Amino acid sequence: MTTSAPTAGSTGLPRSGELPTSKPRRSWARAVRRWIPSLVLLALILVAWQFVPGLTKTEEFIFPPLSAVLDRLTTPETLQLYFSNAWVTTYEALIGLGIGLVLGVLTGFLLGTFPAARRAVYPFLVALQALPKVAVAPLFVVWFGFDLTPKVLVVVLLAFFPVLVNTMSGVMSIDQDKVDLFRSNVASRWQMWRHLLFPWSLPGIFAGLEVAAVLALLGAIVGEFVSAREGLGVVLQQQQNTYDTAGVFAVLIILSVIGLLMNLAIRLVRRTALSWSTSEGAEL
Amino acid sequence: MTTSAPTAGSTGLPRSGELPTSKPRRSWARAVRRWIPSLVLLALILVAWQFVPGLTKTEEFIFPPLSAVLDRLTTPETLQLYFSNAWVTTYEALIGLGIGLVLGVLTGFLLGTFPAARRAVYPFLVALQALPKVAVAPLFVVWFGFDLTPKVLVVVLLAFFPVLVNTMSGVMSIDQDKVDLFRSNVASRWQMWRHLLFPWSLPGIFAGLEVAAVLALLGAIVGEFVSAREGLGVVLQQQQNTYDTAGVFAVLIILSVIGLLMNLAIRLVRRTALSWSTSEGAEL
Amino acid sequence: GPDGGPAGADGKGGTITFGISTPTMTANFVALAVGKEEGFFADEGLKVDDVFLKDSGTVLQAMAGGKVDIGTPTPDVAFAAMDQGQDVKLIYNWARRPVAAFSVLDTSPITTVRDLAGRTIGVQSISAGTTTLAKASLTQAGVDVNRVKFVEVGLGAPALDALQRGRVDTVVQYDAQSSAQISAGAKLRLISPEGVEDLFATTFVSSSAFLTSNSAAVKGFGRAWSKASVWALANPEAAIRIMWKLYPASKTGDGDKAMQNALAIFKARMDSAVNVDDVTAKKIWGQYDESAVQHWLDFAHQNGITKSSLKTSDVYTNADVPDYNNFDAAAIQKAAAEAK
Amino acid sequence: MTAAVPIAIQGVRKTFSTAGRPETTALESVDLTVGAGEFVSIVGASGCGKTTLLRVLAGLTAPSGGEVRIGDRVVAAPDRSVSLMFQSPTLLPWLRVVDNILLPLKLRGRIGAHERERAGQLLDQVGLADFGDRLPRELSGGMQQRVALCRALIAAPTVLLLDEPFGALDAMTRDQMNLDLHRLWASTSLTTVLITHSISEAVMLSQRVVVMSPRPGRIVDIVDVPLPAERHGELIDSPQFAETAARIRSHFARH
Amino acid sequence: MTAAVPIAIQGVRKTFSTAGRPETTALESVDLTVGAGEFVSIVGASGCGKTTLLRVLAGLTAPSGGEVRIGDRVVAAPDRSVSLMFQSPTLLPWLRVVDNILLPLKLRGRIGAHERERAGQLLDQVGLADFGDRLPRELSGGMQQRVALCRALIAAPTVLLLDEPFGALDAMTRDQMNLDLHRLWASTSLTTVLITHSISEAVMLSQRVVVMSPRPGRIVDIVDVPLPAERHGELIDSPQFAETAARIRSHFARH
Ligand SMILES: Nc1ncnc2c1ncn2[C@@H]1O[C@H](COP(=O)(O)OP(=O)(O)OP(=O)(O)O)[C@@H](O)[C@H]1O
Ligand SMILES: Nc1ncnc2c1ncn2[C@@H]1O[C@H](COP(=O)(O)OP(=O)(O)OP(=O)(O)O)[C@@H](O)[C@H]1O
Ligand SMILES: [Mg+2]
Ligand SMILES: [Mg+2]
Repeated sequence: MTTSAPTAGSTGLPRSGELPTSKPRRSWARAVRRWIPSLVLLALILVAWQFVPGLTKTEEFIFPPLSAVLDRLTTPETLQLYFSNAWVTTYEALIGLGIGLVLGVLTGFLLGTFPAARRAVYPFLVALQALPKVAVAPLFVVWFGFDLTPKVLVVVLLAFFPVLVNTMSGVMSIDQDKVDLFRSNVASRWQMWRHLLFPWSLPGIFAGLEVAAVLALLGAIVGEFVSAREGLGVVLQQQQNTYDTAGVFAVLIILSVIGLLMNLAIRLVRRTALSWSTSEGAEL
Repeated sequence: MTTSAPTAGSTGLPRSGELPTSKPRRSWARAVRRWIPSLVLLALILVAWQFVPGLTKTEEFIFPPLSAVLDRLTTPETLQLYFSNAWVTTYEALIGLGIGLVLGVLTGFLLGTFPAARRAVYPFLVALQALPKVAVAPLFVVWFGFDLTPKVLVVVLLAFFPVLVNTMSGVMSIDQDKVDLFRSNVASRWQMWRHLLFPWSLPGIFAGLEVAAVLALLGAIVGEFVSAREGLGVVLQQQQNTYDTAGVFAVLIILSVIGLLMNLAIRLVRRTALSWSTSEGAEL
Repeated sequence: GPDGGPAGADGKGGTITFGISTPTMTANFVALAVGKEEGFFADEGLKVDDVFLKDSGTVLQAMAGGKVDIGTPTPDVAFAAMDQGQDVKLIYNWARRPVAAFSVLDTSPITTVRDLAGRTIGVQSISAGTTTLAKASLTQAGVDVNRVKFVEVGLGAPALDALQRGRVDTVVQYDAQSSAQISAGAKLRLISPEGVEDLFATTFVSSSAFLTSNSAAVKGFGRAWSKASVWALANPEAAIRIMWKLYPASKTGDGDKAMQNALAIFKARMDSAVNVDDVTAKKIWGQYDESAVQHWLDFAHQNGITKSSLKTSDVYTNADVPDYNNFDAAAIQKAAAEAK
Repeated sequence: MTAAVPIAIQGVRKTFSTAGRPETTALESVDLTVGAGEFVSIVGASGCGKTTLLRVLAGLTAPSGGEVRIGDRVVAAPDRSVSLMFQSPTLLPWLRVVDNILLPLKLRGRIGAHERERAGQLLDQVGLADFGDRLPRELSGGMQQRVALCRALIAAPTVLLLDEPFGALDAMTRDQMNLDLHRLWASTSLTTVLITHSISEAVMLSQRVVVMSPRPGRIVDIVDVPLPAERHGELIDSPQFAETAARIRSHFARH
Repeated sequence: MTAAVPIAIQGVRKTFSTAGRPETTALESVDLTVGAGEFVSIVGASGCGKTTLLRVLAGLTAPSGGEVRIGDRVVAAPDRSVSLMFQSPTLLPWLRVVDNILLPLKLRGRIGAHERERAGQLLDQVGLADFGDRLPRELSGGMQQRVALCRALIAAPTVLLLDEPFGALDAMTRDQMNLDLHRLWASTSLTTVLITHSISEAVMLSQRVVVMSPRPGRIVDIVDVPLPAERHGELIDSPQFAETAARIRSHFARH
């Protein structure tokens, strides 16, 4: 065998020590180059969106072309409406996500470290999760009125579980070696959580948080569907009721953008928090 | 310092080599003992459910006492109705979950191992996730009709993401050492997936699957809310429409039980698949 | 329709996909079950494939996508769709009166729409069709809408709870909802909206393309529906039992209670909207009143539901009404009375 | 400075059982006393139970039978006065080298400038003065092992348990660190148990050498080292050294 | 059996750079030729770049400069004819011992009864015949290292790269395995590079010993071993052995 694979690192996985050896290029130029595939794909999707409905003779109230939707998004008056309502929805989602995150991580640690507690409580949490939020949201309205609380509760219910499961799974996958290191130093349970299980589970917690973030948005919308004065869920229903499909798509785009921004924020925080890890540090 | 902590292993984490040294007890007796906390909690919840609504003078159509709900669950006629519809919903959820699992794992591997693909595609998947399923489900009806397809699609959309994120996060947290072992053996990408990344990511995939399973149930219900002839979503709405709150709660209980059973099945499979890992092997 | 529609090119026979704008079967649509069970659709050579959809918008979108042939939206959404350029025509006037009303507790001092001045009104959402109707009715009664407070209370239990706890003075909701609440034990009184009595509600629509290519099927469908309605009116209990048989999920609760519930919903709709005097008197099923259509169009335009001004002649047709009514009502009533 | 404490091991047994396989007896009735402030080495074939014994001493593994006392405390759980250096470095990948070293102190309370200085001194002693702000994955195998040693030393324990601390070091560095360890031990009242595969290291450093033998793991000999308390490189050429080493080696040959 | 291949290392440099820190020069212009079928050992202080060099040879790390040829192939990626044993055992925790050993064969195609038998033989040779169906976490440190050695040997490579293969073994087991390795090498046309911290092991096994020195990592001496091709335990007492070892040791003393 005298030939070898033509390119090194062709597995696509990071090669140890393969950090760039040349002088760092201007970082904005690199960032732009990194995002080219994404932008190209975006352009393709947008072009398809503009022309495919026309070519397939899909009517505008079924699937409006991009231009019709952009029209909504550029009319100052509707834009103003979207913005103020988007803020309401985002606010609900963020508060609920925050509560869900804290609850999920704490419960994850508790259930991950106390097997008896896990056996006692986890089945009920699963059962609670299996309840359709659309069906329980009305109950929240009855109990907590028409304000922020019921929407935030729906968000918490949805956002909590992925964080919990991922934290628990992280905690339970800890190396025996590392636990022994802490045990031999007579670490308190809190120290074990704070200095071992938390950094160890962080990649999992971030994965859970990414899932939780999109669910938080869905939760806020579902909560608003049941009863609300403002929020994108209200706008969405309004536009569905008036058969304004282009408007519905405009709201969907705004929701996507909010979801993306939340995801971006999470990934930025993660990049800092997990900078010690090669694979995470190299990418965004 | 001449005193020491009174109990060994008080951290609650598994102690290496702490496998039972006495002869194994009859395993059903042990299983029963392990589940006692759970059963006690269940009993408490049920008792509270029976008496709290009466004590707080909550009306039955808002929060029925347990007995009213049990009544529904024991009437042969309604039970028959619940069962046949539960099967429809479970069927939709399982098919969608299966598709979502396969898609999620494959996409997770692809995006986890090709950074360029990840940058190009992942933002769009996040954007897609941020769309409220309740708002896009009607589109699926227009495109795919009234049968199984649109419901399964909603389920797939919801179940796919947690699996994807967890698989990706697992793949990206792989040890450099282990990757090098495979690289030095010139493993193909497929072999790397199959023999390294898959077993390595399995704990994460299972965590994603647990989240996906409950979301799959929610997805089936949401799909049925938009258009369906049968399924628990239909029964639920029917009962909401007629203020049969006891019936609504009966359906919620059935959904919880289905969710629990799916979760139990997942955890059983996991216990076998991850038997090599101490912390997973020890618990259910 | 182009796909999923009737097969017979001659227009006789085939399958009609019937899109219903409520997510589940209710006693409102008991005629559908009767028509199937008693063979009224089969008599026309039709097979009806019924689909229950989330709301009127979904029905119309499904129709635009060729998945539904005949649908049952509320007129506001149908007009909005026409306004957007969708090919929709009203073909069978079913609920001829508004089916929404103000529900108040029976102990409430409010007895007329006028009494609502300065009160708090619970609505499903600000953009719901019922809200628009309520505003129109308030305006007609001389109440300043700006002096009324609207609160979003959602549908169902939260709405009733808000009413009972006094968070709102009244709730605007559909007949099916209020009658279900009454059946569930709530002590409610209904106040019909004034000045808008001719704003008909749930109505049957199709596309003019479908009407042209499947004229016979549409005529047959309308006739079968009329026959089934007559049958159901003659023997509601038997009709409801047929519904339970064909749609088992629609029977909620046990025996007597379930029948009471279903009858209440059926009667509410039939008494207030479908079986109104002119139908029984003149036995004309499905006919639109030109002036009512005009009223609706004006109303829709004023409330921003439509942007362009639609012409009455473009939005509805009475062309098939004679066919809808071309049957022996007495024979059907007799058959119904004999059914168990 | 606290007083040195003795270790008493009485009839310690340890078996590992895994479903579907015969039990492994890692330790069978081990009896051993380590005097207060004594330096004892353990040698023995790979897999004979050395690590298991050390873990029992550290309170990390409960024995299946028998008892260990450190001072007048019956070992049932880890104790802060006992420091264990594991066989593999076990550094936390998210902490820089200096923070890995400071971890035991962090777990004991606050870390001040004085403690940071002490960590710097230790790093300097093991030849890693420039590497304090590196991440573990940037270190070579031997460097990681030295960091783990610093971590075991930083909390100034009264009992030090070392599991092959110098296995990944070159001869030169190893000799240097042997001397450093000896000096540390001699200058404090530190009861030390060292596992090593180097017989000469065992003889050079310890007052007694325990020889273990596998399947089941047990003590087959305890050899007194007849060398003066003060050790230095030249002693390796003394006849006593050769004799002691030979006696220990004989147990390996027999096995 | 395939013919032995030579290794040619020309001007290999390797620097590691991490944002915000000065570059680490792990290797600076390393030149070395290993003849076809030769056995070369590398010794050097901890952190001098031995592992880095071995990784470059294995095609796992791209050099920052220079070139490595194995036979007439320029090394740009790993190759199946080259087998590398890592410094840490790196066993897959979910595979039983025997499956860990068989992994390289699994990655090369099918595994039959013959291959399983071969794995059994290897396990037997390293004294772990009874441990084939254990999981890695049930093994001691030295046992894991032996399993890793078996895994490196199973695919019958033409180039064998060993990174401190015997570091965790007791003297006795180590001698035994040294002999086994020598016999394997002698009986096949295997070009072997061994990293070790034991100077006597280096002298005993190899035809040449490469001495490296740190910061920056470079070759400071290449020592020919003037011993007969056939090696056995007694050679350790020969004057050539002592001389060679002394020359190598002198580099450590100087550093
Ligand atoms: N967690 C465990 N489960 C099962 N068996 C174990 C476990 N830990 C150790 N053993 C077994 O106990 C025996 C002793 O292991 P131990 O690690 O104490 O050996 P050692 O003397 O430290 O060996 P080495 O020098 O190779 O490190 C071995 O046979 C090993 O297989
Ligand atoms: N991934 C890496 N990132 C940064 N620096 C590294 C990396 N790998 C190795 N180094 C540095 O390169 C130098 C050489 O390391 P290498 O692992 O080759 O040493 P070694 O000779 O094998 O040492 P040992 O005998 O301790 O294993 C060290 O200074 C180390 O810190
Ligand atoms: Mg050991
Ligand atoms: Mg090395």
